[in-house]
Amino acid sequence: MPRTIEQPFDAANIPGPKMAMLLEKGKPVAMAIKKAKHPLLVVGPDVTPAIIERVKKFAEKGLTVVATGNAITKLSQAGINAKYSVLHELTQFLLDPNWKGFDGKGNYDLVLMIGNIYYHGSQMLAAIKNFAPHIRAIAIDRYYHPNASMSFGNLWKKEEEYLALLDEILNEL
Amino acid sequence: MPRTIEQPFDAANIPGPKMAMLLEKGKPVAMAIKKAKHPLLVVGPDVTPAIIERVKKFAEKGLTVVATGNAITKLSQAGINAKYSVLHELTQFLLDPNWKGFDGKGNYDLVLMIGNIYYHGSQMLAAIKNFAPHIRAIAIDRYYHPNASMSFGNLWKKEEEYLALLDEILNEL
Amino acid sequence: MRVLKNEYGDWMVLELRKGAIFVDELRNVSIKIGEVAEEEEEWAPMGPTPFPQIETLRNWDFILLKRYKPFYAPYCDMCCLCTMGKCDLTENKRGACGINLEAQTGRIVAIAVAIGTACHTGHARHMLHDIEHVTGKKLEEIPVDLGPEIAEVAPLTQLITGIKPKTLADLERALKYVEEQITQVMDSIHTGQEGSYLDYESKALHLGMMDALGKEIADIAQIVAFNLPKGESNQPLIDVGMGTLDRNKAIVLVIGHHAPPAINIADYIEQNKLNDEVELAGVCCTAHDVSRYWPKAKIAGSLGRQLKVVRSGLADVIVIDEQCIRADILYHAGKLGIPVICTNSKAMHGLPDMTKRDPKEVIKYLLDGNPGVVVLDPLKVGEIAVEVARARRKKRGEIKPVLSEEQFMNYAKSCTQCGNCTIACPQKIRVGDLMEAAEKGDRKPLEEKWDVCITCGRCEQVCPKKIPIIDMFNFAAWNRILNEKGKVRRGRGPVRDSEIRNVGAPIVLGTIPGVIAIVGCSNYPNGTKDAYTIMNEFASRNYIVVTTGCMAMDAGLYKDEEGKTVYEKYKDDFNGGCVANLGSCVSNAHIHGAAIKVARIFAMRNIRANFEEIADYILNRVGACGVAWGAMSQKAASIATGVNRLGIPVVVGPHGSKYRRAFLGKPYNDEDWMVYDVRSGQKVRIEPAPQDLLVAAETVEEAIPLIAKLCFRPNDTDRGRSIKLTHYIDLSLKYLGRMPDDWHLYVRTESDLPLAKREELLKELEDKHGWKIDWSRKKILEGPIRPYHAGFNPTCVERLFKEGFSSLAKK
Amino acid sequence: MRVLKNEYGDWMVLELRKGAIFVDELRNVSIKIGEVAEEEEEWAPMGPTPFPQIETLRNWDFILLKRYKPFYAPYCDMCCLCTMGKCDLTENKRGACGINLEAQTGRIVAIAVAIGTACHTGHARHMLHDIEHVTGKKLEEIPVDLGPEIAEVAPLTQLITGIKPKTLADLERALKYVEEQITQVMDSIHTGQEGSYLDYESKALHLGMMDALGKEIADIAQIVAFNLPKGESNQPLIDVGMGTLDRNKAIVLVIGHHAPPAINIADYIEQNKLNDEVELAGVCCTAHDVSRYWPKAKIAGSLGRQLKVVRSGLADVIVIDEQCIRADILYHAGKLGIPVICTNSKAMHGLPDMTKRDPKEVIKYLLDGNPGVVVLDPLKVGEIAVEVARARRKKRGEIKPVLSEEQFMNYAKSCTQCGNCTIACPQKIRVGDLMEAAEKGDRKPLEEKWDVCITCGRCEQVCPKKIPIIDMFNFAAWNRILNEKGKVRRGRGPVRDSEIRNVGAPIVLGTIPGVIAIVGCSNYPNGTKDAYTIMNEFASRNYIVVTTGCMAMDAGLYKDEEGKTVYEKYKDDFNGGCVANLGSCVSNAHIHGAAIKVARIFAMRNIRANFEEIADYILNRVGACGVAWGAMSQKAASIATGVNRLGIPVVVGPHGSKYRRAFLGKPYNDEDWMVYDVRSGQKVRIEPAPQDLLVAAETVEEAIPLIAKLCFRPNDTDRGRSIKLTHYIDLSLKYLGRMPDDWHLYVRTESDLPLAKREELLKELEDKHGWKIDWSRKKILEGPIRPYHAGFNPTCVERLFKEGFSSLAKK
Ligand code: SF4
Ligand code: SF4
Ligand code: SF4
Ligand code: SF4
Ligand code: SF4
Ligand code: SF4
Ligand code: SF4
Ligand code: SF4
Repeated sequence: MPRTIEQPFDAANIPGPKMAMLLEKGKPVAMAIKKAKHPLLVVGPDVTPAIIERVKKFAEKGLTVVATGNAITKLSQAGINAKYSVLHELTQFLLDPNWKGFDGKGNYDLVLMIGNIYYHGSQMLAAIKNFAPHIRAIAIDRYYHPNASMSFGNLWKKEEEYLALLDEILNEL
Repeated sequence: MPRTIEQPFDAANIPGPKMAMLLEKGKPVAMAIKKAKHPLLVVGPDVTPAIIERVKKFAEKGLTVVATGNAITKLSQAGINAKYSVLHELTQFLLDPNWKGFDGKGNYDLVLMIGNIYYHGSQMLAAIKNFAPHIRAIAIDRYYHPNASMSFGNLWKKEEEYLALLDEILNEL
Repeated sequence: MRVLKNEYGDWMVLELRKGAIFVDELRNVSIKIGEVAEEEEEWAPMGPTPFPQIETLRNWDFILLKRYKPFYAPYCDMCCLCTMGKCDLTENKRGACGINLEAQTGRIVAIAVAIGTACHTGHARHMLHDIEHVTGKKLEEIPVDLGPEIAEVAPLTQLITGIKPKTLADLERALKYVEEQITQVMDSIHTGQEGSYLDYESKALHLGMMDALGKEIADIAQIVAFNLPKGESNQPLIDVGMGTLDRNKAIVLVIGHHAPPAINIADYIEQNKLNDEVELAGVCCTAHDVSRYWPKAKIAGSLGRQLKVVRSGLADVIVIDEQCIRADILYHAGKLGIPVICTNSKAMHGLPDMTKRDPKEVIKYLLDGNPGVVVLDPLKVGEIAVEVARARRKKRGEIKPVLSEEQFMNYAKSCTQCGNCTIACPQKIRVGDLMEAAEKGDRKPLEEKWDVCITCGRCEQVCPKKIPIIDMFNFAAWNRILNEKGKVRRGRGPVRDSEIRNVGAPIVLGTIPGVIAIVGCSNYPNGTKDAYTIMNEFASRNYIVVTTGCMAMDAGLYKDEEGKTVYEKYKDDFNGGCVANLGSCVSNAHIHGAAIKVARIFAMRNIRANFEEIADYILNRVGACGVAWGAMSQKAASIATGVNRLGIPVVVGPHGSKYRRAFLGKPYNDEDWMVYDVRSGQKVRIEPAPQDLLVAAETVEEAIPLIAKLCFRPNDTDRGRSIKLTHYIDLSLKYLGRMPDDWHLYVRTESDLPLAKREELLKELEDKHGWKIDWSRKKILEGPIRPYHAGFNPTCVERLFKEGFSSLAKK
Repeated sequence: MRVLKNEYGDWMVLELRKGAIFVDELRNVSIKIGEVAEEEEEWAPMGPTPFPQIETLRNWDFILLKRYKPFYAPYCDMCCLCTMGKCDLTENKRGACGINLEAQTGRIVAIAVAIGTACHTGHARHMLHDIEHVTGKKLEEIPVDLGPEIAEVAPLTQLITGIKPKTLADLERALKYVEEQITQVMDSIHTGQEGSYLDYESKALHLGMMDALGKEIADIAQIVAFNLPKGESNQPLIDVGMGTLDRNKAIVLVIGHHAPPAINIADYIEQNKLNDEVELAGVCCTAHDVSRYWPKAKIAGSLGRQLKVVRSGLADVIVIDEQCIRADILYHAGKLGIPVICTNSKAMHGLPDMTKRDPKEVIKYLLDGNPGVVVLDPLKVGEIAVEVARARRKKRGEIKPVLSEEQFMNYAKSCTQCGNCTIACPQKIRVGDLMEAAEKGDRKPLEEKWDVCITCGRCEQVCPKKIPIIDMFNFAAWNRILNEKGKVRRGRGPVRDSEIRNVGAPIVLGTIPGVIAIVGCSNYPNGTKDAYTIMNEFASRNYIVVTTGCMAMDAGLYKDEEGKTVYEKYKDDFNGGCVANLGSCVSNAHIHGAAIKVARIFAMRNIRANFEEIADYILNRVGACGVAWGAMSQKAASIATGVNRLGIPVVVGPHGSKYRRAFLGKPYNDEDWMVYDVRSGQKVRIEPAPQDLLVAAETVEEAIPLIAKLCFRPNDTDRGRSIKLTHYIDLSLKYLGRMPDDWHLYVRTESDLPLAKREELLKELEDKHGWKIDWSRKKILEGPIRPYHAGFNPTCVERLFKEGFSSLAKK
């Protein structure tokens, strides 16, 4: 069957036969969040103030937010009550079905990623894709992330369009 | 930009960022043939009688046909006046801009491939893609060939549909 | 001998002349030797390149690479070797380290060859370790003696290092050198080394040569240590095929390449007189090698049969050593409850190492239902494996197909024809169609494809209906399995000097039309029978056929109309019209060895440390062609590359293009085909002989005439050439239904033409190719690439042209 | 000594007691030695594992791998290693050989580690060859003497092989063993070997250890042969930075890792008194190593600067040896007409080998405009390189940016902001934005990103406007280039025993909070300054900072407010609050060496052939952490893996996750953190110390507290722990603006708490973590993972727990 993909933000980031479904709308993400029993939003350091604003709203809608890298500083400053993790360590925990999560309620079933250093985040998504059948990972970043199960396209030069997608998700929640 | 591709006939035959444009019509192939200065049709052993029939028509329309593997036996039996080459050797010649071709008129600018052992043919297309900037290769096989510049999709279970595409090309010539 | 006390009193200086010093143990003594001069034996003066380094034979490589320009068909357009990547190299772009796709592809080829070379070399090293352990002897106590008919022992060792080994300790010196070279080339793989594909190819060729040396060391070591056959003909016939396994006995199945544990199993069976109770069968080269030691061992099958055998449930215990073992052996064996014993540190599968435990304890552990253990001492493997098998045999009933009739039909019905399996299948088998037929009651299609299937297992993993496809195959082919009973002649090891004396001249003159070496894995495009077809075709035409490894096994599964296998039909001499099984993959070294010995024994060339000259000799004179129709592994890559460096072409099957690199000549490029003629002192444009050094054919019908074509050599006499042309033309007509397009390129003079067809061919030369013929004398006046001179004396090497060849003729 | 004539008359038997035999040349003599018994020296009894094989230390690996479960982030979901592929391994499917994605990823890691190990080992081998050639001495004539303050020479060699080397010949024995092990592991990479990722990881760890040994051999060899510094402190300062190159002189640029050719250049300059006329500068480790020989040599820059230097046109000739050289060096040098001399067989770039020609001829050939040559004799390189540079210097004028102002602006204008460059850029630099700014007259953004750019060149190849982006960067940053003038302390080599005697106790007790080893390549996420930041932060906090390779260079480019580099600010002792540059990448071996010597000298453990015990010691007691912020190469992979096997964690930059494998612990899994306490005879659940063995941090702000955290060790005394906690908390507050979430895990008792904050922290333990506190005594009643006992004596190894440690204390 023909399928639609996007050029990864790293030209050669072609992992293999399974590449993320290209998301052109925010709604499917909102649906996934609503359906999820235990979703998690991972926020990395590559975020603009406008993105942080949206992250804040996600947190307000009840999503657990975890900041990685020095994103924690930015989120704290923005008054977001976020957990902190080293992304590499966090991903190792995510792969473990027996991990209890930040709230002791068990591992997550949906992981949203935004703002991680692109190539590093991509690797973490590869780990989840291949070794965490219990987790679905969606990239809601400004870049196409082939290793996610669904990903937005490359919108790094289209800030407005991108923020609108985030808002679309938020509106649906 | 979003782009449409197909699952390769070999699940893991994902060569990299450059994969064939998926052809869903015969017309672009006909156009390419008409535009070409020196086209060549390569026919491998994985051909049915119905396909050989079409090959014969291509030959009648003046295309140079070269058979590889034991396809030559089948084409001869069908009365097609084909050249014969070992595909591997032929491809080496095709990579050489100074090769004189079968007719002494120089190398080819368009190579159509049909019926080669899938994985072997795929490798030859990879060589052409990467090292023969002077050649455009189109797979008109029943399988999606990512290493071609354009390729039909996987129609191996849809013989009729596939033959119709070949006929579409022939009709346009 | 003089003994001197030096000024410090307690120090000694010794001056030695001739003799030997034996010292049992040295304590608090250091021996300081300024230089150990090579023993200047009578056999030959030292050649120009003992222990060549990466750069030493680069000149020769560049000669080959100019004519046989590496052809690259990348298998991936990216590089993922370092963290600056991934890099997109599509269309020969350069990556972040500056490498382009050509050089990168050469680099990947070099890695593959390094893995293959490391395999044979690592195997050789392991062999030497095990030999000391198993025999209780030191390497220097084990003479390299291959019997009275082999004076030229270890031709590769002689050719490459300049050592003519007397004991295994000499071979160990050569082995250390190989390990050093592997390390050097692996170093060059690092990010930021070579930028030219030519240099990566030269390094791959260097390691190919090392691979050959590693194989020679491994095989000679096992021959002399375990007293395997030393090149004798008339070897006994060994049973091959799944049907030959006696299902009433306890069956020990050995898989891999390193025979000492299997040898210990054979010893245990013999010593405990368990012949009637225990069957020893093998998959892959361990099977060859244990049968060279103990001809009662059976060959269950080649690599492509591995899961067929395992999943059939025939084995009571599985013993693996190293190489070509299913990485998921524990999964498949575990499904049937068969315990696995890992006997080699290269493949331990995460199992507990119980080497130091009492064998009784290990036996109990395995019988308790544990999936497997590691036992690294070959001397313990026999007892453990045999006793586990015996105990398990007692508990199990008759061996039947794993599936019941009902299960089979239900699975067949459950298939949705989704096609996932086909897309996953390397052989592109349309399993769905087979299921459909089976559902309708026709199991023939499944049975037929059983042999084409290489039991890779990929289909099973993507089947949404979880159909155990391999079990389905085995079920449908159960009768074929039970009746798969063939014969292989036991691997005889090296070629005897006496044989070379017989065939040296006809090979070089071309009157024996070629030496066909049929070797390698069983990743065939279309089943095992091609192995038989190729072998039979060439043996019946008076070619010398030698074979090893999986192809040697597979060919033995088929019989002619009279019910004879090729091994029963043809003698196993190294001679025209014979088929000699030399043994396992490491026995391939004897094929190189035979070619080298032609130069040594027939042409009296000095082979000592003289690689370039001898390879040049072989390229121009020895009409040999390797065939690896199912080449799959990195070892096959290193073997072919090593054979190529010695000037011998290789034909592989269509999967072989996935090696990414071929060596393909361009017959139309005059400057690629210039050689120096020592006779005339001229540079001469020769016919493209051989046209390629490494080429994949698409089908067996194409391969056979291609193999014949690659046996042409510039040095052929007219008589030899006419014989070779006869076969090339005949085989093209037979398999492709047509005259070859390029046969005329190989005609230098009318006497090159097959006598029976001379007139007809002259006509064609005149009509089709515009040659001028003097019909009164039936002579060619104009047309050939070059004229024929009986004394044509070609070399590709300027140095040899100027300085002459190194001959031992007068000594 | 007795000399016996045996029954055959002309044979001799010698019985030797104590002494040495010198023989200058042996001819027609064979020496047969039953067994050379190890000299039983006084220094130490032989430990349990001399010359360990693949399986020998597997038990230790499995201990590590249980706690630090390999984390796999595949870089590719396919395998393309053999012709049965490509195989789709997505979602941990198995390929046609049966391997799944986990094991395949382990296998790829093992390949990377093998390449890295081969690199250091191949380099060591080349070093020994060159040393014999250059010095004219035999290896056994060159003593391994590191001066009066280093009795424990070659700790890795001692630890692994059991040899305490006396001469380089002893090191060669160790080297042969490494080559053998590389071959064995490469063998195991072949299709159809391991099926378990655990065993591939164990093999990778084995080779990591071999890598360390290879490095030690290489560095000690060059130290003793070329008389490089032997661990002395107060090394002179070496110029670093492109601005330090004197553009009035002829500039010879050396690139790579193997210094002998560069040393010959230095010799030639000195011998011919050309100091005023010729500048010798280097990129990568050759620069370090030649400056260790000749401190006038300059360090032009690290790997990330390579194309910046080449494309700036500063060099009059480029001399490359091996490793980390641009594969397209000929392309870039050729653009500017700079000739390239290849001096090493591992990187010959397809150029003609003129090693045997007269240097004069080669000089002429290069001055004639040919792109380059191969000259493999280091003794010829000096003359050729220097004379070519001098001749070219005479012809060229002043060095200016390659682009003119006009060209620069035109190119900036031509940019279409297409984004191709960014998609190609490993650093994701938005080059289009920089061009836009430049077009508008603002070159600052380009200048700023100049440092973030690793000059990989990928952007240039995809730019549809063919903008020479590297030249654009260099143009905009030209002033920065001219002013890039830093200082690096010359690489001092090993750590002295006397230093270990000083710091052993504080390290093990924890009062020196850690040893931070800042090493490796310059593939940083955000420019070179992080190297400085990390180094300065830890040195200022009394950590011991040691450094090597590219990070050592890059850190030296920055200055504090007082204009001092870290090298000027801190002493170069191995002591708290110091920064010691040990040298090149191979000098990393001395970092292992220092950790081993802590066990030997402070704890009096027997280090001879006793790897497991010492690694266990280090893991539990030596608070060391490696930092490879720009880790890029396969060597970095093997280095980290070797460090890990010795029980030392490593933090890498975010690109490091592309190595595919990390070792990450799960602090919440009780069973992963059990150790044996020899004091109490109990198994104890410890705090996660260290939590990871290999981890990538996303930003430097995250890395710094993480490094501090990874210095915790179970054996810390309360005083030590309180100091470590202080820094961990401080650094988290400083760089992440918050208390770490897990600081309480490291609290065993109130005295572990930093005194200054004790009350506040007790409060937090009570409030946030629900611990019970006795506020009257300010004592913790309940909460910690385990209580603190001063005599806690941890080991992870059951054998050691049962059999005790191997101490030399009483001797
Ligand atoms: S080795 Fe070179 S081409 Fe391969 S990933 Fe690294 S930088 Fe890219
Ligand atoms: S097991 Fe056989 S049928 Fe299945 S994918 Fe492999 S080759 Fe094809
Ligand atoms: S994958 Fe399974 S269900 Fe699909 S066609 Fe193949 S056998 Fe049938
Ligand atoms: S080279 Fe192989 S492993 Fe690397 S990206 Fe390509 S297919 Fe994947
Ligand atoms: S090594 Fe195994 S997984 Fe890799 S291509 Fe070959 S069969 Fe497939
Ligand atoms: S050269 Fe610099 S800007 Fe260009 S792709 Fe490489 S890192 Fe990015
Ligand atoms: S690729 Fe070239 S044109 Fe495109 S944005 Fe980058 S610099 Fe500009
Ligand atoms: S630190 Fe890395 S980049 Fe630098 S020289 Fe060493 S290996 Fe090369």
